[in-house]
Amino acid sequence: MKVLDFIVRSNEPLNYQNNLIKVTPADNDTLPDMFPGQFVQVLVSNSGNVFLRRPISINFVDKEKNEMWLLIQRVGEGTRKICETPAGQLLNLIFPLGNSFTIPKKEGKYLLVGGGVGTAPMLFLGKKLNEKGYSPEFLLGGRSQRDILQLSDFEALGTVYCTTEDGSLGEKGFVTDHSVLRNNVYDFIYTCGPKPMMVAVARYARTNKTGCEASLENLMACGFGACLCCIEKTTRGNLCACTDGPVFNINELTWID
Amino acid sequence: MKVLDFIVRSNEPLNYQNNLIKVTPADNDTLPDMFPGQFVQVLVSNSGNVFLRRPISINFVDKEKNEMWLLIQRVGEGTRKICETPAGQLLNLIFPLGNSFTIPKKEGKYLLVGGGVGTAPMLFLGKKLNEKGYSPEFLLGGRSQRDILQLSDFEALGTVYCTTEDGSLGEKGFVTDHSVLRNNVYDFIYTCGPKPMMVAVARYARTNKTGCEASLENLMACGFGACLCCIEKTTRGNLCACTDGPVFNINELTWID
Amino acid sequence: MDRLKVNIGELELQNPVTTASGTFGYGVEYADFIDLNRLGAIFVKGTTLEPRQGNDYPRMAETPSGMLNSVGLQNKGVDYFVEHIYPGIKGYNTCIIVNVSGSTLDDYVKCSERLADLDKVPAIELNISCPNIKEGGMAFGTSCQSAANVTRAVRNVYHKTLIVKLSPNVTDIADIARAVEDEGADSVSLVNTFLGMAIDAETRRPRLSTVTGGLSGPCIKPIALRMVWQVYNAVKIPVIGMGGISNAADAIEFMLAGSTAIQIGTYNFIDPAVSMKVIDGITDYLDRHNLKSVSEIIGKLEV
Amino acid sequence: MDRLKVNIGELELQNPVTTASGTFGYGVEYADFIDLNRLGAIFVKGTTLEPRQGNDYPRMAETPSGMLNSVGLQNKGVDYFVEHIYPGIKGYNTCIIVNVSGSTLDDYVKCSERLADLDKVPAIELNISCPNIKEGGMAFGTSCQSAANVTRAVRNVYHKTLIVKLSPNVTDIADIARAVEDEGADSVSLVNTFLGMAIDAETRRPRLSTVTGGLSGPCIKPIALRMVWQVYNAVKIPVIGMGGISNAADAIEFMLAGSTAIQIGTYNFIDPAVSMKVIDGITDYLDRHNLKSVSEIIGKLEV
Ligand SMILES: Cc1cc2nc3c(=O)[nH]c(=O)nc-3n(C[C@H](O)[C@H](O)[C@H](O)COP(=O)(O)OP(=O)(O)OC[C@H]3O[C@@H](n4cnc5c(N)ncnc54)[C@H](O)[C@@H]3O)c2cc1C
Ligand SMILES: Cc1cc2nc3c(=O)[nH]c(=O)nc-3n(C[C@H](O)[C@H](O)[C@H](O)COP(=O)(O)OP(=O)(O)OC[C@H]3O[C@@H](n4cnc5c(N)ncnc54)[C@H](O)[C@@H]3O)c2cc1C
Ligand SMILES: Cc1cc2nc3c(=O)[nH]c(=O)nc-3n(C[C@H](O)[C@H](O)[C@H](O)COP(=O)(O)O)c2cc1C
Ligand SMILES: Cc1cc2nc3c(=O)[nH]c(=O)nc-3n(C[C@H](O)[C@H](O)[C@H](O)COP(=O)(O)O)c2cc1C
Ligand code: FES
Ligand code: FES
Repeated sequence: MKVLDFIVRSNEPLNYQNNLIKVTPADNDTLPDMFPGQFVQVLVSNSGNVFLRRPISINFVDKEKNEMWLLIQRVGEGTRKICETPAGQLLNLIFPLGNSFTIPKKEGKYLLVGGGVGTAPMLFLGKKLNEKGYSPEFLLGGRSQRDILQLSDFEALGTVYCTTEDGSLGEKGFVTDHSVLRNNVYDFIYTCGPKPMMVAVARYARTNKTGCEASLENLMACGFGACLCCIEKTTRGNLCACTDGPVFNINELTWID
Repeated sequence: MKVLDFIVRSNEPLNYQNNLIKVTPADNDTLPDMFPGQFVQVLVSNSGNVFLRRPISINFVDKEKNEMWLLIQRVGEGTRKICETPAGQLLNLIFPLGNSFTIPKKEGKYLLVGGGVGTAPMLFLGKKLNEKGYSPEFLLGGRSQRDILQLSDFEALGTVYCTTEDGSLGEKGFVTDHSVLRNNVYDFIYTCGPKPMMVAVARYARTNKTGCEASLENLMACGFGACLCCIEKTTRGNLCACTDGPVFNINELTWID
Repeated sequence: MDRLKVNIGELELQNPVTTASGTFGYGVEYADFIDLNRLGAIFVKGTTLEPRQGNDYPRMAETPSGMLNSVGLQNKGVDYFVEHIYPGIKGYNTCIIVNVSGSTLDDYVKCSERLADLDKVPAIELNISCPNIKEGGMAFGTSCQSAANVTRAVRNVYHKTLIVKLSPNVTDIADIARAVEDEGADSVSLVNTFLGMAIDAETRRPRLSTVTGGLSGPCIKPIALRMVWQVYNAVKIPVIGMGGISNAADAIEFMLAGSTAIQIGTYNFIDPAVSMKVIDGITDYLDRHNLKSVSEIIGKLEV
Repeated sequence: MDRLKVNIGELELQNPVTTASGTFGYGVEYADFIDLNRLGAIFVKGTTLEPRQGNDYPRMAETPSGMLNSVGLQNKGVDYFVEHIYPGIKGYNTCIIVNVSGSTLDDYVKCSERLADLDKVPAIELNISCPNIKEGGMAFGTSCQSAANVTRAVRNVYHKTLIVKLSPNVTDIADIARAVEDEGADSVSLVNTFLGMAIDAETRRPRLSTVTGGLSGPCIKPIALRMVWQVYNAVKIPVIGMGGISNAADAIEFMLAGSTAIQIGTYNFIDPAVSMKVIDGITDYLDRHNLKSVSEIIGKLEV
């Protein structure tokens, strides 16, 4: 873990509410090893209303360019102000934080399910699985076509299935309605997105006796285990979503039922 | 008085610590009549540490271009953040605020004395006197040559005398050391700048029985007479520097002695 | 617009949005910025029996998300108010409520009596919580006994709507609220400023001439909101809530916590038109949530 | 570096910069960010006699320039601390001070006794001011009587340096400070969090599972500073000041107001290295002002 200034290399709006920000260490330090599921804590220094840092997943790490990608959805003042940071300016980050998704030891049928901006860590995870020589499949959901982000990046890593609530892309409905879930048996499922979606995915996994990890977005103050604000009630007691998580095996979670 | 968004048309650093910002109403409204000595209250929306607005003098009004000029010295977080506002972005201002310098009814020998960023309102005042057909003289002081701001603008309006503490421009010393004060008798003196400078100027004026107005920079919360925080102890009791001032006749002020 | 109406004692306010004493002058200071007649009420400047010069400069220090002030009730006294200010403002089409301050019990009583005669002042707010004067002021608001005493004394001579403004600088504000309710106050308003302090590390001197001053602004909102909730659960009279309100969401939070009306103070300095935005925002909230009137939010926190 | 040394009871701290309980875990959480051995002391997490699960999620709400928490003293109990945590941290080259919390007087006494045996814990901080637990906690800190009782009871069994941490949720904090001084406390630390509340206007629900929580961060600084000043003027024992410190200037303000040492809490979350910057900033201040040691700033406010 480190606190470090990053330079914003580029900051592109992907649609009406999401930006992709690519950053590199301001001091040209080489990025350390980072793992899918880990996140950063972003300092929001250009707002009078934001006090705490904002947790944002590591969307992708481009080793060659020494760049880290952050995919951000503007939901409030904090994310809006982060998205207002122009190329050339600094972002102060604490990173890398949290545990990470379990990378399986051998090839298998792996499904990565992301909803909305919850697809963010899935790109990095897909890349890692792909690098291992596996063929991950992606199931991405959104309200409408424009809410499905980084589609071509995902397609470069494996088969992609989509659902949209209005049917404008892929199958109409929620991710858990997609036919791919009925027609396949997976060895492991990874998921990140809105709570109701993760609950549905987790239930599907449990019903099908499929192993499953979910990445949680609990409210955080510190992000590195010091405040005990982000706790998740688990079968092992109250755990910190920022250090024991954000990735949890669904068998430990109490909110599935 | 109005609360209005302005667009920053240009924002140029004049030296290591001063910026000249030219703004125009975002809604293209025509600027109302404004008078030298009046000021605006600038909202600082891009800082986590600044809560109150910051009072800044009207440096100049360019009627043709419908532009108002603000000359700002970066002394703390508020002025620094204002100076970081790039062209094209908005600044929210309450304006015009305060009373103004008295414009004499007839031609005479008028001296406008400014120190540091206290020269800001003097440019606008000089312009008004010049428009009246008078020939104002300016006495500008700074630590060094680079601290004398907008020199050519002043020179376009009348004779300019300078003092610098290091002698790099004009006479060496403080404004009140300048020979022009020994060799002339003025009909009226206007002054704005650091308190010690204004005290010295006011004493000179009083000794020479010259009328004199000073523009004060008391700490302000509202800027429009609602909070009673900015009071100045005067011969007429506690007056608000923001509405009864910022310009006061030195005969009313108690801090000269 | 009936859906915004609220009642405080015998008063009917056209809406719950009012402006806090000492931050809104006599209203006229804001006439350029807003339509004063749209306000639920205006709580005018703290008024004392005798004229007061207030404290020395500096009277203000900026703090994180707030400010300290030590104005010290500068005002020209109640006689001046009655003779010179009241005539100019009595035509407003909103309630003018005078904030009555004092150093002695007698001050409060005499000042209130003088205001009782004014037709267009349907209520007074008894300020027993000003931290910025040497004698009286906050001292009256920090014990149940003295708060009760001054309320009783004023209640005896003042028969219109009596609002008592509470100090947050106490261990149990609900206790004080009950004490003034028992003496016949028609409403309590809270909170006044928190006693605070600021120092200039470089000069080693206090930033205020009075060393300590009153803290206000968004920084105090969480504490103020908690106190409103505690007082709402302790008394039957309507509560007027304030402390750091800067937008409609803040106002609605105070109403959910039990405020029948709210006051906006310091934020008027940042945005002189904030009160109008809050009124519009409350209407918008009622629309979005399909609520008929503000009575469906007041005290309706779901715990 | 001797110019930074300060004394609290029998303790000598290498510098006045320490970290606040509940915001700094057991120190290890910050080992990646800073050299823990440079700190004046580490006040570790609130420790209770029995293990505590703490309160339900959500336990946190952001507020203007601050935050509310209702962690509720989640910890594994004093036995676990002694057996499993202490061995791992006793090697630090800084003072480890344990924050002792409880629901009953007996809890405090037993917990303190257990800690008395630990060589490398030269002091405890008695937390009689936690607003986030149902029983005990803050209640002990809001009356002179109960504050005195718990101090006396612990003083009887604990003979090393005893620091009592005061609650700011009181009318007169100086009174409480005097009461615990009279019972033999070696030092008082202040302030703990302010009882506050946050509401989500859209859902109409409290943002914390516990409805109310403790407010901390820069927003409380002006009030905390005032309290430190009042307590410094009321007692003879050293005062440890805190509340919203986020940089060296803040720390110096607290020292000018009378703090012998300071604690940094919430701001560690924003900048995990802030404590190091504060140490460096104090040295720099001494240099710029030609001061020999921090004793030339402590309580040296020029009023
Ligand atoms: C481990 C982790 C990884 C995350 N990764 C990403 C990411 O890659 N991209 C992304 O856009 N967002 C991500 N988030 C969510 C992001 O942190 C929140 O959207 C952000 O903190 C909201 O801040 P704000 O100031 O914009 O909104 P606020 O004004 O604070 O809140 C707006 C709304 O967002 C909700 N919210 C606030 N904080 C959080 C939070 N921590 N988690 C969930 N909801 C919150 C609020 O309850 C409110 O409804 C992640 C969160 C966590 C915990
Ligand atoms: C009527 C009026 C007109 C002004 N015109 C101009 C102008 O045209 N250009 C310009 O650059 N500045 C002007 N000032 C001063 C300017 O308002 C302050 O420099 C500014 O408010 C400081 O804010 P800050 O956040 O940068 O500094 P802070 O961090 O708030 O303070 C930095 C230093 O500046 C001092 N300071 C803070 N506020 C004021 C204030 N209101 N007046 C004087 N000193 C202050 C502080 O005591 C401190 O020493 C004017 C002030 C007034 C009252
Ligand atoms: C500059 C200033 C002057 C004030 N004067 C008074 C006053 O005269 N009487 C009073 O009861 N309250 C006074 N107050 C307190 C406010 O009415 C209000 O209770 C407090 O500021 C909290 O609300 P806010 O956070 O919205 O400002 C004053 C506040 C400020 C900032
Ligand atoms: C998340 C959190 C947990 C805390 N836990 C404790 C605790 O266990 N014991 C205690 O005495 N104080 C606790 N506190 C209070 C702090 O130690 C400190 O008194 C307070 O936060 C004010 O300082 P600050 O503004 O620098 O944070 C906690 C504060 C926070 C924010
Ligand atoms: S966010 Fe602080 S412990 Fe997890
Ligand atoms: S700054 Fe508010 S009255 Fe002058």
